[in-house]
Amino acid sequence: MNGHGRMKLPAPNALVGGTLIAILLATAGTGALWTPYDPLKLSFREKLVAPGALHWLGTDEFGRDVLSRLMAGAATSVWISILTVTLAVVMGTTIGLFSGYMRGWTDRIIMAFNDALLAFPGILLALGLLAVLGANKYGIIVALGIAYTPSVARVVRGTVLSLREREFIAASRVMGNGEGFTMLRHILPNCIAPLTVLATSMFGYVLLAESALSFLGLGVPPPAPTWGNMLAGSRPYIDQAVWLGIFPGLCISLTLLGINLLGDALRDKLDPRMRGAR
Amino acid sequence: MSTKAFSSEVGTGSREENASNKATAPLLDVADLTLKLGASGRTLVNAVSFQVFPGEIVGIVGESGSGKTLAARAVMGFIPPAVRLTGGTIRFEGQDVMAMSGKDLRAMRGSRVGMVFQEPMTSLNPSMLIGRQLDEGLELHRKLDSGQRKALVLDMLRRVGIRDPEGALESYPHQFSGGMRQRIMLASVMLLKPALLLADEPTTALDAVVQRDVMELMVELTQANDTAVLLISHDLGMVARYCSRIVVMCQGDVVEQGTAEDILARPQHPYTRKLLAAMPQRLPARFLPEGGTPIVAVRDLVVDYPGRQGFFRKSAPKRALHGVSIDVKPGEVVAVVGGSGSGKTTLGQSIAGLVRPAGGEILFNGKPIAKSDTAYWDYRLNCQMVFQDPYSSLDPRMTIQQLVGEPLRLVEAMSAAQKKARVAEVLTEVGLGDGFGQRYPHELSGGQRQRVAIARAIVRRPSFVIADEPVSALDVTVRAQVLELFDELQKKHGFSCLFISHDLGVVEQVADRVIVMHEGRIVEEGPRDAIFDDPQHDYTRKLLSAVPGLESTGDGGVRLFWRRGEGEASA
Amino acid sequence: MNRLLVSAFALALSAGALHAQTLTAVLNADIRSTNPGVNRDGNTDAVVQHMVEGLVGYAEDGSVGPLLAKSVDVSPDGKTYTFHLRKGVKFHNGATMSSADVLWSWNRYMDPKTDWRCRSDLDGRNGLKVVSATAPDTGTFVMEINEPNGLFLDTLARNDCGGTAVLHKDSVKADGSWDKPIGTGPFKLGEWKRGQSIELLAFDQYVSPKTDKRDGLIGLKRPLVKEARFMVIPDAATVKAGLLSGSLDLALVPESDVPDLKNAPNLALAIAPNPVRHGLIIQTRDPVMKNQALRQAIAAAIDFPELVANVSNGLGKPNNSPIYMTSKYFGEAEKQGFKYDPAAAKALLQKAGYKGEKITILANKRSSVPSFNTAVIAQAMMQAVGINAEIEVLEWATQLDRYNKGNYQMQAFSYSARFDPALGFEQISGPKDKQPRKIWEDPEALALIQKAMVVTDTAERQKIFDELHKRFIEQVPTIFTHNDLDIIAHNKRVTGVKPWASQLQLWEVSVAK
Amino acid sequence: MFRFALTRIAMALPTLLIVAVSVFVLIRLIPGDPAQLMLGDLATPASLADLRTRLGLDQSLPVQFGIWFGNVLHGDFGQSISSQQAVLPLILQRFLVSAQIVLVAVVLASLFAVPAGVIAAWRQDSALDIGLVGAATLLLSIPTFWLGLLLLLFFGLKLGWLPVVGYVSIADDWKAGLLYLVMPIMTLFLHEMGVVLRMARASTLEVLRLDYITHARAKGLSESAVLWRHAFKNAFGPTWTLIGLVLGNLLGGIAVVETVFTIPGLGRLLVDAIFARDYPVIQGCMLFVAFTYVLVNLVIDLCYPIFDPRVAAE
Repeated sequence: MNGHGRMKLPAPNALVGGTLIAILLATAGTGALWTPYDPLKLSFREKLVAPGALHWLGTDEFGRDVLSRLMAGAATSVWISILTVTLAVVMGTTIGLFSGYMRGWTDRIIMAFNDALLAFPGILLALGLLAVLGANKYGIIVALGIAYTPSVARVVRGTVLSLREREFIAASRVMGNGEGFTMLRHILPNCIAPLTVLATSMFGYVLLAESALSFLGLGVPPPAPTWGNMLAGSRPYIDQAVWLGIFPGLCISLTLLGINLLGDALRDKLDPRMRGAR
Repeated sequence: MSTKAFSSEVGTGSREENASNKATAPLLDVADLTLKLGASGRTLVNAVSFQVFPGEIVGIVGESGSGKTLAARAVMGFIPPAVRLTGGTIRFEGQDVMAMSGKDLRAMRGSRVGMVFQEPMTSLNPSMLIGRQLDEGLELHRKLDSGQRKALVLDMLRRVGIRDPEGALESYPHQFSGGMRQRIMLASVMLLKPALLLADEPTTALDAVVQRDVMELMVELTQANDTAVLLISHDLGMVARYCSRIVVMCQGDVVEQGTAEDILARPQHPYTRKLLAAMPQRLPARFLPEGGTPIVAVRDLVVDYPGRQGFFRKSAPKRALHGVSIDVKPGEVVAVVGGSGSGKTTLGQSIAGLVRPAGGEILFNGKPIAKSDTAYWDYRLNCQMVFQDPYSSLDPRMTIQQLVGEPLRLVEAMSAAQKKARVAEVLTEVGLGDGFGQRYPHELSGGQRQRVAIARAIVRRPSFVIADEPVSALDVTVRAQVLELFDELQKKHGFSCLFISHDLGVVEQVADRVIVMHEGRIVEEGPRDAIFDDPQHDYTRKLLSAVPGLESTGDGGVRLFWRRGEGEASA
Repeated sequence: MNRLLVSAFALALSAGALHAQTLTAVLNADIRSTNPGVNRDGNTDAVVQHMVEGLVGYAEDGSVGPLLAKSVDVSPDGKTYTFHLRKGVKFHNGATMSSADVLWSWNRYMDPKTDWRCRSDLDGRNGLKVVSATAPDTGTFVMEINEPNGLFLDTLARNDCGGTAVLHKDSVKADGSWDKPIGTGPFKLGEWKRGQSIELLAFDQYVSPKTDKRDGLIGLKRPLVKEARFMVIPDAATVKAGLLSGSLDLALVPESDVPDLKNAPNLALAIAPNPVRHGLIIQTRDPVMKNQALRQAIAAAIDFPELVANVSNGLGKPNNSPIYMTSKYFGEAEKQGFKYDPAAAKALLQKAGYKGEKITILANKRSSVPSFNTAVIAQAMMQAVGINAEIEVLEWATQLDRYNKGNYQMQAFSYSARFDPALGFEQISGPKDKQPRKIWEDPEALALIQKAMVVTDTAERQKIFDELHKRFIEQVPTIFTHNDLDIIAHNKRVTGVKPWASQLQLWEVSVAK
Repeated sequence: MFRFALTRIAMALPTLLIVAVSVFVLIRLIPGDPAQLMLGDLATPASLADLRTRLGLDQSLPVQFGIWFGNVLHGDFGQSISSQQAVLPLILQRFLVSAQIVLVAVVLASLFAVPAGVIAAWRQDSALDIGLVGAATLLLSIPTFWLGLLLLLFFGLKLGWLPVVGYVSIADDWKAGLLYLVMPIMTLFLHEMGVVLRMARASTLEVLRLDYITHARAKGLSESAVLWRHAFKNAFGPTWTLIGLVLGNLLGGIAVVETVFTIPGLGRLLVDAIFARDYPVIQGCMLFVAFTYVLVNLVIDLCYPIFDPRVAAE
């Protein structure tokens, strides 16, 4: 009833999710340093070779080794996701704190913009920003980071507004603490738990969004591989070279599964409202 | 409302009736009931035995974690999935509940055994019409056509005092107040005239005045239908008032059971004595010097809450305080009592500066605080507050040391070392000396947290402390300890205190002076003894009549008495 | 797999089963209008040419010849053009075409309200100006221009100008707004279902400009089917399935579909290069790229046969010249392109003083052009000789904007068709200060191009073009890789299919029962 | 009720206005314009200027916005630059295509996932629960476009049961039309099922802990009566909101799925319009999408009191 009986073993979702993410990080780490073949090396004699002894996961339309590209792509994808999430969290938290702190009309105006931004299709936003920032890895990071900022701002603002009703915030004011101090000392640290949960699931969304952007012809510029652009690039070869699409798709799905499971486990642990529900 | 006579001593009448019932077989016979938590094997209910005879009211008393709710719910066959039954039997009307088939259990539930819950906000289905919810049990258990059922339902709603029963059928639970919902709940259960009613803290969530009405109604209905009641409560006074027999539970064990009179007057087990001793009692009035400047004076305070902001228009603001004036003298404890919505909490919050008043002023040591920055900061540093909910008033991300030390941040006169020493000193004062400093609030019990909150309030050695229901969230015995600590500290440091509470017992114990509030106005104010012994205002009388008083008999037992009710002549 | 695709589609498309004597062709997008040279794109031009004709038109080799005119006389000063009209040419409504119709059409085009896209090329804003247009008699039409211009007729014939088609005045409504084309072409407009199909009906009274052979727009052009229909199908895979299932008769298909379609028993392929030129354009004003030796090094680093084979599925042939392979001016000189020589490339890099500066190639992923694949392969080849090449993939509109602003180092880019090589050169050349999109601003080359525009003599022009080509290969202002291919896949029951200038032509095409 | 609806729409107006203005500005900040795209490499400065004048792009931004917005207020969304079609009918026509897929997929997903989620919650921590939650988590982890490709590969190419590309409207030929809709619907259905199931389970778990469920059991009601009569309706509130959110988001465009299955839906229209810089279409689509979003959420909120009378609209 009150949690005393829970086993010390981590929950199964944390275990499976953790394992998947550990494998991802290990792959990304390895891929950044070493791959079986050069992931960028074209080989016109080995175009679209099916998986076999030489190329375990086959080669693509330029004769590049799919396994090597997957490994290198893991590193790029993970790096992009981490930076994007960090950017969105930092910007969203700042806006959310500010909006929740100011309240009143400032809050309403900021949130109206926030909602408008949320109603924007990501592609239009990404396109506009990519055009301004340049279609490179960092352009993608900033574009996606900005696209995800409103959701973070919303969560943070919501948390701030509900924290403001808590008695320890009143206590801080009774002590004579200024609003700014209360914000940074008491409210910000208490936003960390919901932010952690959000950031975890966002990591997955970013991975997805990057793939979807690639799919629509934007995204990280090839030839540098990411799982997203590998998957997107496989579409014309779906009937000739199935492996081109299967493996990156599998990698994305498994990573997302790992993230979702880990996110569930984190939520169970950090979000007190959901704690009872498990 | 009740047919029972009000006497200054209660319970004797019903007790004699029940004595005759002992000859018949028990309606409910719980023997050696043992429940354990599945995974860890921790014992939650340990070999508990008790009996309930037809028509009698039996109380189970205990603090949180005593296993009282678990044991009672097991009677209906409700055992949470994580809990295992490892021994004992529950016999209801001679049948072993644990051995019943699902079908038999369901036939018993509702029809033979009914249940009333604590929280009227969540015990009725919010999305189902009242009529449907009442009808459901009848439809299931009685072979009646819909017209007959409707007649029964309407009759019952009328009996529980619902003004427009026809309308109520087509209403949803949220359209009723907490007290009304609890009446509907009772109606729903009593419609089927069960042989046994399980009542789990049925009035704890209600206002004092409403509490008594609902209890009286319950007793009346069950008596009329010859329904036995198993009343589960932490409130010994309430249990003693209505029950013929009492079962005292502590941490899964039944430590003592017997007639209400015996338990109250001649408690055998130390825990029972501790429970009784923990009940708030009046101490002799203190002598406080007359006259002098009040440390805090409030003049004509008016507080409005803004109306709901619509898109096209703003609804009119709601006035929470209608020009309230109070004085708190140095060293004095002034209690503010009142029901919910009386404005007592708003008063505390506006004095603490958390709510901006629409009018009036606050003077600290005779100086208006709004006039100058120095006066404001003088007041700010000298006025502290203890909140009701120790779970919400401590920042969960800070250690106890950080929490208690935080108010000192703004004290410029102290060095870091001095501050550290002060924190340690205060922690020792509140009884959290060793090793608590590095812990986080969630590692502490409710009582310990409230001690932290008190330590935080007094670390700056303030001259004025506002305590907003500081003990209402605590268990009985813990409440007594915290009150005692508070009293001690108040005497030691001599700070003045505004003590806000709905609990007259607590107020009687701590207050020098009492202010009674009702609907945003002060209706009566005076020294404690005058208010409690000779209330002048009707509302004060009504408040007092709703809670039983307790008097220590001197030998470890207590005597129960009712205070004067509304309109009753003073003795 | 193909069989399965076919069966699936046979099911889906059989609903629209075809009537005999109906020819079903494919457009990848709907036409913009039926108004020649006003609201148009490539598809619009291709469809409209079935219905209308101008005084002059293109021959198969890109030269201009008479169409509604029987002959054209140019005065010795090169300023007066006299068009002698063919006799007995009928409009779709049965009226006989006369010089009055030509004059009416011309005046309509020059009216700003018409919004003819080529007006600015003929009213003096871009230099050339038609000073007067008259119809001295029913069979003669005379135009006078401000200065001699070798490309005047070419401008009149241009596809994007709608061939300056001669229209009957009933083509417009009473208020002057466009109604429908009443022209002299081999087909009449049937029903146009927007977004779905355009129906063309054979014009029984049609008379071909030449009766001996097909020759672009000015040869044999008989309508051999009663009814022809262009279906709008944007998705290449749908087109492929439709061809395989037999529900579509002919369509332009991408190179990547060739392997699958080649083996289909019911299909045949007709392949021919067209004037579209693919390549890597270079910003010669860029601090890095302005180094000619570096540009030469890049050209030497690229193995063109390998690159072209890879981007065209083995169908294309390299052509480094700005002059397209099927042009009558594509001679021996033009066959001399860049030489693949990695060692020379490295030496040239040394000479250029190249120190690993980053060179960014812009590319887009449109499926209709080999931009992305060209960039990827070129990048790998450039890297192989030590050039620090990077790719930036842009969406087409952005890349085009960068092109128009001249803001890039290299782009994998394709130039649309220009039949006359002078225009082909003019397309890429000019002063960047005035038009930042221009590539080549060698003053001597510009003078040569100017000359080629005025000169009308074929041999003299050939010499100019040879010289231009040589300079181009020497200076490497851009690296052309190959010409685009028109690949028409058609059902074997259809005969007379001839790929030309990326346009499907349905005249002289017949369907066996 | 009516007043509430009006108020809600009025409250959404500022957001819609911000969307309108920012789309208008943003698409004009993106490099490239429709005139350039229509002329391609043929563009001379003169012809570009001509075309821009004809398209009204030579005016200042505020003037352009004023003209456009004024027309919109009169119900005229303008004409597509590339296809010359009136924007509003074009949007509506494409919207219907997307909406039929989205609605069917979401309704189907809800019909399966909500009961499954309720049952999973009821049997919390059982093998059934773990299995259902695991499957749901897996489904929602698979990117829709990859799922679409897999379905395409399997049902379209390997088995040959379903058409691989293209689209036939059901209005033209309902048998063929249905075949084209199967895979896109299935793709969305599988993905949304994962999302909805998890939500339904979580909200049912919350409800099952409440006293009125015990009260219902204490009346002697059977488990199925407790679950469906008492728990289900109350637990459905949050799920209903989620379904609304999903609908709102999906109706705004399933560009990716539409790309995979070459379906001429609203998402594809918007993406193509962006690539073609077809300003009136982009602006129209965005306003339409934002308005749909507001409207769907309004309908969801208006229906909410059915599941929770406590939030009845004033």
